[in-house]
Amino acid sequence: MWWKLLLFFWIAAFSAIGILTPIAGTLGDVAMMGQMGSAKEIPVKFEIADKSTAAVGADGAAFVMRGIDAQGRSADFAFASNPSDFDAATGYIVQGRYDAAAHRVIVSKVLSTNPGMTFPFIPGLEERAKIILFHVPVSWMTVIAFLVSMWYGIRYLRKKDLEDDAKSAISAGLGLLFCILATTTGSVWAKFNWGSFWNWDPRETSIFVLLLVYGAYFALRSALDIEEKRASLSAVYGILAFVTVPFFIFIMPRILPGLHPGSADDTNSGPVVSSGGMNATMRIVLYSMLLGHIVLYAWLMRLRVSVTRLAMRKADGA
Amino acid sequence: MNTTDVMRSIIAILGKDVRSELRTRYAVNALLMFVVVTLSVILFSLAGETVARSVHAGLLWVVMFFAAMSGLARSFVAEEERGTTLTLQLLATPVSVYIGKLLFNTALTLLLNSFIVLLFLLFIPDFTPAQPGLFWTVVLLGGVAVSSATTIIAAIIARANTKGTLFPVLSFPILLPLLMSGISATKIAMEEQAWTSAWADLQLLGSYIVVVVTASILLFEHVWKD
Amino acid sequence: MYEFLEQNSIYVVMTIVLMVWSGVFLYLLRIDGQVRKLESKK
Amino acid sequence: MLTVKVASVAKHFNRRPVFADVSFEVRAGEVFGIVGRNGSGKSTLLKIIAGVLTPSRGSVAYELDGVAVPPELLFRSIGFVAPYLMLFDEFSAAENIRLFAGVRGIPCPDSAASALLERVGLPTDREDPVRAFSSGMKQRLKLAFAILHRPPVLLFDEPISNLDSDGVATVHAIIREQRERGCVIIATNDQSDIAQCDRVQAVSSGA
Repeated sequence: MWWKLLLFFWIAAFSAIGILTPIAGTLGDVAMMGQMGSAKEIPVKFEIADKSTAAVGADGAAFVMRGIDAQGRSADFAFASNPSDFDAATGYIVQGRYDAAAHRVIVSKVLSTNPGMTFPFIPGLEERAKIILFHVPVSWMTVIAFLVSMWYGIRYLRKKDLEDDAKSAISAGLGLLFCILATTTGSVWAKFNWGSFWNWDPRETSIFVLLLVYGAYFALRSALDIEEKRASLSAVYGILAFVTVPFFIFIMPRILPGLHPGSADDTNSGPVVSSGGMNATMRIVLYSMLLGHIVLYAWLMRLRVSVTRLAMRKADGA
Repeated sequence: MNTTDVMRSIIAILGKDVRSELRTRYAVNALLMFVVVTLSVILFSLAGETVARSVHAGLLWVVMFFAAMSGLARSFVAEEERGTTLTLQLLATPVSVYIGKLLFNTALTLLLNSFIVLLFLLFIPDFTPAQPGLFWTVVLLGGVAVSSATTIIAAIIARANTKGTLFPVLSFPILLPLLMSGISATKIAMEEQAWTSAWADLQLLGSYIVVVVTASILLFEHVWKD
Repeated sequence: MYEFLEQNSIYVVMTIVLMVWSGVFLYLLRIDGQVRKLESKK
Repeated sequence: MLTVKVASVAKHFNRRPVFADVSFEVRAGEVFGIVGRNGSGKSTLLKIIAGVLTPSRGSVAYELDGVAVPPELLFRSIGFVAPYLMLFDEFSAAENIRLFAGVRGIPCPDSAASALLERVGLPTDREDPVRAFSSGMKQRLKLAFAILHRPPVLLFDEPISNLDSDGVATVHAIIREQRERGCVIIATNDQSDIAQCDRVQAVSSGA
């Protein structure tokens, strides 16, 4: 029982951390935005380098302090007014933009004082980068559930135990659930990031194919009325789908150009998880979420298996 | 059981299917008519308009896919309907049956695909592949890939209740990787691009065939025997 | 609505989280229903 | 010498037992009968013995001179006749015979095919497809299908159905001859078939 509570708090806590942790860029990020000519202000995190030098700016700026970012680069930050909590502060997350001529960051708003953990700022993604913490675990579960389904399918073909077939079908059902969740969450996100709900990017195609495979798997199961036959034929189909679908999930998205990280024309990052856009904090939260989802999957699987087992026993006893 | 024995029974099963087809013309006549009908629908809808070559590649594959979907399930469904599945089980090993049927389906697909391409070349005026060599390679390799994947699915659905409707449902997701690379390679062949740009697609088609046939040989026994 | 969501993308993230959670919750409800049905058949 | 060992075989369909725990052993030279009412699973048991159906529990083993026959090669040691066994309708009788021989890899000159057709009492000169045959003639062709490769085991499911008295005599002659070569297992309810058997085992559903 205790682990179910732990699981609940684990996922809830990391979801909260994921949602509440602020996104903050470095001086490099804000300078890049400035160079691109964007008037957009971005959040920047820095530590105050030397409190004693902070003063009213010579050029009339209300308050200027020297700050060092996480990469050790330093610059002046020009505040619009004297921050009231300056005495207690060691650092800030501020919203601002880079003024190249004056070599300083013009601060429009103080977002937080003495910041703790932050997620990196990714141009064009910002807060939306946090989808990775929810969408990626669900997508992983889709594939893992499918793998488990195939594993039990193979076991059925070897041992002809109908319980293995039941497990295979249950795992496929869970996979379908996760697959639908991954598709819809991804699609909602795509609307706000890429501008449309569906773009037929290779990875979107691959998850669509996975949906079709699961659909076909259950269509086949419902078309077979003798249990033994249903078990072996659906196991064969599951295995067949698994040896062809990876062409999509792992090979095609990497050799074809696309929008997802890790596509062929994406030069700056590898596969999603090792992408350079994440810092240690984000990676820890992502892996914790993955772990939480795996345990959640195992729990749901166990629940369904015991329900099925009960139903079988009842049917046999009746 | 040595290889020559297996080869001999494969050839005998293939020969049986070919002679049966020649005698009854169940599949071939209907399929050729199907192709003619589909193509005429395309011609109606294109009437006088010029379409990009890449669209032609897509149209060609649509016709090839649906021709395969309507024709390739027959090999196993017919055995099941006539009740000769048991007879074949008692005559040969599952592997010989599978390979015999695979060869028959492949021959049928290649014949069908060549016929489709011929009609396209004759009746669609701007259907002119810039690289005929690559074009035919893709069409024939694609045909082999389609038949390799559909043969085992035909064997699966032959044992199910709703045979006809289930076939495209089960085939489509498994065929999609090959359809996509087939279409992309055909596009390259239609346009004046370098041969080498189709290399990744051709590799994908080749490895697809190897993977699917290997998996089918290993799994067929479980489909074939109750 | 669209513009609001686009400018406050944290809500987009929240929507996605909510969707994931409601999916899992519905699945749990289904299992719960199955268990109840089994128990009532005793 | 050949032995067929059926060890506590059970078969379920949708968790409902067709029959449970059938065990027997048939040795070369024997004719073994399986009797039981309609629906008792005689045909299912025969298919399991033929290796085309997997038992839910238990096993069937063939031993040839003390060496186990691998299950994938079982079809070479078995001749099977049953009402639900179908032949290739669109070919003539002789073509069917040549096809069987071809798939099995047995050389089959025209003379051998004619001899076999005569053996089961079919005309050797009919060119029309089997589709046009009467059910008795089809039954005779099934006999030819079973004995073509001279298998050590013959599995007969109601072998004399649709046959005239002449045909019944042919079946019984084949059974007698088979004693020299191996064994016969017959699933039947016909008294004249049972009279051919040395031993008889009853199967019944749920037993």
